[in-house]
Amino acid sequence: MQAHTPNSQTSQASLGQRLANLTPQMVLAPTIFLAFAYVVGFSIWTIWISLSTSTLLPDPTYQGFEEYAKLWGSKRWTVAYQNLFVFGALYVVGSLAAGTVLAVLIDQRVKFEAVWRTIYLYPLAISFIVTGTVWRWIFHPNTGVERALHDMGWLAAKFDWITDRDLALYVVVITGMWHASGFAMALILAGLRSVDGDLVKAAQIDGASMPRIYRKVVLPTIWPIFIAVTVVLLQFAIKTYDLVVALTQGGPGVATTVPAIVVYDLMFQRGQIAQGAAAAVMILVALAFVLVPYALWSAWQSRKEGARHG
Amino acid sequence: MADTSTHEQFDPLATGGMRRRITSKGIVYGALSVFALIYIAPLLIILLNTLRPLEDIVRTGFIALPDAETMTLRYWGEAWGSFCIGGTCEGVSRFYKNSLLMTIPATILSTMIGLLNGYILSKWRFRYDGLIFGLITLGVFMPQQMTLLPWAFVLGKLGLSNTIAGLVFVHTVQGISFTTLFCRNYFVSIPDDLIKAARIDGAGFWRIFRRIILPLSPPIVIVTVIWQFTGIWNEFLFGTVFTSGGNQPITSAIVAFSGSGTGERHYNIEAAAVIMAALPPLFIYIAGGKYFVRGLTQGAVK
Amino acid sequence: MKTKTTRALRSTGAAIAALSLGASFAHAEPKTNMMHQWAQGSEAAAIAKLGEMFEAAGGTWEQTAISGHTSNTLAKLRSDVVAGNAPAAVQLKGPEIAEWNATGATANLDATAAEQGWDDVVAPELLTVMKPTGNWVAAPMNIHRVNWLYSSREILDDLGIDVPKTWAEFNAACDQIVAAGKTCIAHGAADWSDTTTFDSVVYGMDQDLYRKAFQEADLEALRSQGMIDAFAQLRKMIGYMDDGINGRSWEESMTMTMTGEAAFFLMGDWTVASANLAGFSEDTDYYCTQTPVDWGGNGFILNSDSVVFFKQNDPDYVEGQKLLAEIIMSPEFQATFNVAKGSIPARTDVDLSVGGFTKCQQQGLEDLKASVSEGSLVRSMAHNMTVLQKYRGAMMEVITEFVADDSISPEEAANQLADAVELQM
Amino acid sequence: MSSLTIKDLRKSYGEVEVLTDINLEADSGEFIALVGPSGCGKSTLLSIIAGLESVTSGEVKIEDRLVNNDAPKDRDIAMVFQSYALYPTMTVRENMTFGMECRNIPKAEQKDTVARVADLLQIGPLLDRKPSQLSGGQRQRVAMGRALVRDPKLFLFDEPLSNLDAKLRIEMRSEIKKLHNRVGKTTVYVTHDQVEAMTLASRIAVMFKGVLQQYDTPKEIYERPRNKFVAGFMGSPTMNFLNAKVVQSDAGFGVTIDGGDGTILPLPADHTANLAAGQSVIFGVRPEHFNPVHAHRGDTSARMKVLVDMVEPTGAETILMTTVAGQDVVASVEPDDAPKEGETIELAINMSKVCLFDPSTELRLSA
Repeated sequence: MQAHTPNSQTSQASLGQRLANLTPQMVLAPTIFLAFAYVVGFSIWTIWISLSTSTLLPDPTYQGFEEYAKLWGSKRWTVAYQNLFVFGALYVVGSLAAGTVLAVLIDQRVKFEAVWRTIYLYPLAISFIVTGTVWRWIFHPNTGVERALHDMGWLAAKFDWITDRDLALYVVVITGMWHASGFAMALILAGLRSVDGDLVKAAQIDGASMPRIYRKVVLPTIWPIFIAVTVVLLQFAIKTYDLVVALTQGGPGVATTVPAIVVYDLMFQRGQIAQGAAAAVMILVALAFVLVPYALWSAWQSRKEGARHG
Repeated sequence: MADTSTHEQFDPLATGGMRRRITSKGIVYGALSVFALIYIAPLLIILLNTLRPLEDIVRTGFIALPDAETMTLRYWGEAWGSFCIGGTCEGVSRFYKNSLLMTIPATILSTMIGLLNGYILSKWRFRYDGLIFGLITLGVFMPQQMTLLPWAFVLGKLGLSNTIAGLVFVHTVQGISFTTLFCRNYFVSIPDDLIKAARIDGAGFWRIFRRIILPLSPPIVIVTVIWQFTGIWNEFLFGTVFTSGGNQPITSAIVAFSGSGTGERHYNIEAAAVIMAALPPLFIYIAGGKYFVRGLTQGAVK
Repeated sequence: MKTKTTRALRSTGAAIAALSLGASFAHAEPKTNMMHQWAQGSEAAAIAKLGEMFEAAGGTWEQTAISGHTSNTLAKLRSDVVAGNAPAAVQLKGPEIAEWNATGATANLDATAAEQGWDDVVAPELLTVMKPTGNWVAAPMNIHRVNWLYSSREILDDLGIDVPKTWAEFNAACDQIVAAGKTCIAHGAADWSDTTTFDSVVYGMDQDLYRKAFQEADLEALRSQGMIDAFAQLRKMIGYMDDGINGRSWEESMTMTMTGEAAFFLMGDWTVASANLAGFSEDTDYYCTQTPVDWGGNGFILNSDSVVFFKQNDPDYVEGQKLLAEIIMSPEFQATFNVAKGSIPARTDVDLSVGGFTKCQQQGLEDLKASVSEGSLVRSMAHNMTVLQKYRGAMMEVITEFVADDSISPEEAANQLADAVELQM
Repeated sequence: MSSLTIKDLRKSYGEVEVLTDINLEADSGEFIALVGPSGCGKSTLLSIIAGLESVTSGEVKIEDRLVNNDAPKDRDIAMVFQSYALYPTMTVRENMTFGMECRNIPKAEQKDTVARVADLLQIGPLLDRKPSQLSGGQRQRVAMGRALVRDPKLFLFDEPLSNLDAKLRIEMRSEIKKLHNRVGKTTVYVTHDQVEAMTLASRIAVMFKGVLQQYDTPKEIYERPRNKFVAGFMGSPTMNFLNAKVVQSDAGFGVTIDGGDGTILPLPADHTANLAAGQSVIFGVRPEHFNPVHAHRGDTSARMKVLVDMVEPTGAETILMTTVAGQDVVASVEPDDAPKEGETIELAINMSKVCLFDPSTELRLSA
């Protein structure tokens, strides 16, 4: 009876309806185009240039993997690449550790919490150039702490890490930590505040000491925050350039050189654009070392999540 | 259960009611103070050196208190108005405007685009949306040095070389990665039911954005604005390479201090200039720090 | 009076331009935008002078001073060329002039040069650099001497030491100075300053080796016993430096010598300008002499700043290039600029006895002439006047690593030097 | 006229089919409940009716108009969400007028409508508050109010009461019923609570694994479930299922419990169609259809000896957890009739209410 009511509507949606359905995609399209051009386009361009004969100016003539061989034959680059991993690891772990300590301290219901928080967070607002410059002043034996101690009469005082090729990288790490640990602190503190109070009460009833409760109960529950901070900090670590330039200029020797400096130098100072591009590609590869496991992990995580709910 | 609603404001910074105490408050405050000293020291050192005559700095290094007799605010004035940078002796004041003209539009644009993208990618699912999101996010990690030449080419084609508009464009595109990441992760926590309800109520794409999403966005807007503003303000490489002369942002002027220029270094004036250049982001952090952290935990940590 | 000459020159130049480029360009207003890296101090002042002269001659002057590292300047230059708006005038030097010339992006200055007779007045050793393929593409602004040794008068007088003339004397002096509890060599380690010192060492020990190794990038020379000896001397000299060399700027090192904290300072003649500006004076605070040479005679390691002109479409800027080239090459500018910068003019016909040139500068010119006649003149590797940047960069890496790392032996260093260059071939 | 028609509806996400061949229709003014355990597809079906999800194949018609490709706003529907989905940044009033605003309804009319609905729901004093300032029950009312102002063709409810506490839930349940009686709009109501479905609906659609199991009046569904799933899902405590065999004796057909003492439980004559002696069946008895023999209530001709493991008084009734021949049996009895734990008692079964199911197809056997 009702089965074949004449219907003005066809099974096709009207044009206006279809356009309305496409609005999100259409609004997103320009951004996608830009992001695609920026991320994919620029990356492909760089990869291509790294395989080309480019020197002073980009030149698309194909050459092959020669520039990669040359790059990996240079000591400076191997040191820089190694530094990226050492610095990245220490910087991230150090900032997280310092941030955790600060967050736990502030979490003790201290007075003037906002003041403490601001003090620890403000370095994030300071540019890397300024950060590096000031810490160079502080670390350098002739102008900084060592000089001040000498002037105070303690002539045996020695604080010359920045001029010691074995320790200079740690100066970069410390400076980086100064810049970033407040950021870690802020996020971890917020995480601590979101932890269910019953959890702590339960642990207290179980007779656990406060440090133990933090270590075993509270901090493990906020691990997603640690992941998020790690990703943001890694991004800083991989792109580190200005900090090192201002702090040590990559020295002593090449001890604190990082890949971004090599890329810039090769591409611009030395007119070896192809080799510089090869170095940039290697940075992308380093990035993949970090991001691919992370992506796989989160995909696995969301599948697990999906399985649980579905 | 009935009273916990998804849209209740969660304030991670409100002091929780739980009792956590490390035995001695003394230890806590002691440790906090030691850390605070380390964090404050660099700023203090720059600040004090702005007051010291050059001879004083050269004689005793950077870590020393200003001498009461010789300390002066003169260098602030010089840094602002008469110090020679890049061959023009007008101090940093003339670069301030450029930095503002670059930072403010780029911050606003990238934030607005990020809000839209985040809204679409979290609330209007379609094929490959995850892939697109991943792609946009990858932009966060692109080393700047690598993008210089392609950008130069693009800016040249667009006729934006050597213009502040060009810098705004570059910073906006680069910023989209961050703002989209932040906003999308934040909007994911807004219940989909709200969007469904609005669609049934007859609201379309734009009306939902304007009436439902935007009013819920202030926490994440604060995050992206702070993040973008400080990031763009403090960036120097693009400023140096893509603009020239009187169009350069303030960081490009400041950056000379780290390089090996020739001639005498006016550390005191440079220190004053550095502080001036750092003031806007510092102010933004101090004023918005609380909201920054709050928004960040709601947005980035997902 | 000078202005009048310049004006006259300019109008002639404009007339020629009008003839060669067609009448429509006759009303071109000369404009220029010069890109350089002299953002501060005496150099910035010297460039400002150029701007004043350009404007006085009726041009519209703009400058882009890129602070900090040379790479920033070069990054900007490359970006601008890639973006399709090459700058009108850029401070560039050495082999890069030839490289950029080879890209076809540079403008030809032959007409202006011919009119002004540049070939007759420019120091001959600069000609190959400024005319890489026989055409003028760059205007030289000055000649820097890299191999200067500044000695603290206070220390030398106190200890009764004469300024050393050979490396053996130098080492002996250092031993004495160190024994007296002073720092012998003031130094701020950085790749370019380490290499500047090494330039003088290699050159002073064996000038032929210098030419082969640093001007021709000859691998055998780089690996030779002479190079090993030079590294050994450098190692010895590092021992004469204090512990604070890393992260110290060259100005700080200079001050150490000027104030009697350290005895010697090896650096180019820009030191003169900075030292005088800082209130130190020749013969009172410091002596300037050439760095030690073991082969007797006068040595001169040359460095020259020059301006390269890139092809422009806007007739105003084309016109501006001609005007700027004229002014740069004018005796007046050469004198003013070089007084400020501590160097000597690229024109050989400027009288250094007037106009504020210092004794060191006058000495420099004399030494230059002597060096030319003795055939000992070389160009500086450290300051990018000889080999391509890629070889120079590779060499600098090895040299600065050698300075920073005590464990590298001179033999290893010489081998690494050759390997690093070979890798880039 | 049918107000909602769903014909041969399928929905799949890629490979996964979440709704299979759904056929359903609602007459004008009817109250349809969609029930089923979570993941059964009932919410997806509701979303499809609302237009929030697309159709893979089949037809959705509202008042005989095909709406497969219509946007939600063009379907003239209103929906109440489980989470209420109140716009957090708007006041209650704005929440209610938002839909009218989207439809460009004049301000004056909006105002009147809000006043009328607020009156109806007694939320007048709340109009200027934000949702975060409301209690759960108040939010629920506002959510309904937002749907009511629209005067749509179809009301959709998606588990609207599940976020309320037990007492409030019962209150609101009867309120919804009253409201529906007054407004008389066709309503589709999704719930996983079979009591809500029973009390509210004129017809119930029981769903499981994307398939519509049975669509009928509450009484039919309860008394004559089509299969074991429906029988088990509707009713609390749930129906007992005992493995049994059909036996035939002089008195007609009966069943014996597997592993039991062989007592024959005689089946009423109208339950015996399609049965064969020796056939394995699942013997279904609702808990309330047991009575302790010692209480002497009603017919006690069919009896079963059980061991009482546990006694759970709930006040109005007492639940007995018992076992017979290793199979669990739950009985609901009058509190006064309750035995002690550990006792063995005899339960009488109201055989006219029992159901038999085929063990393999799980379909109900007798008509």
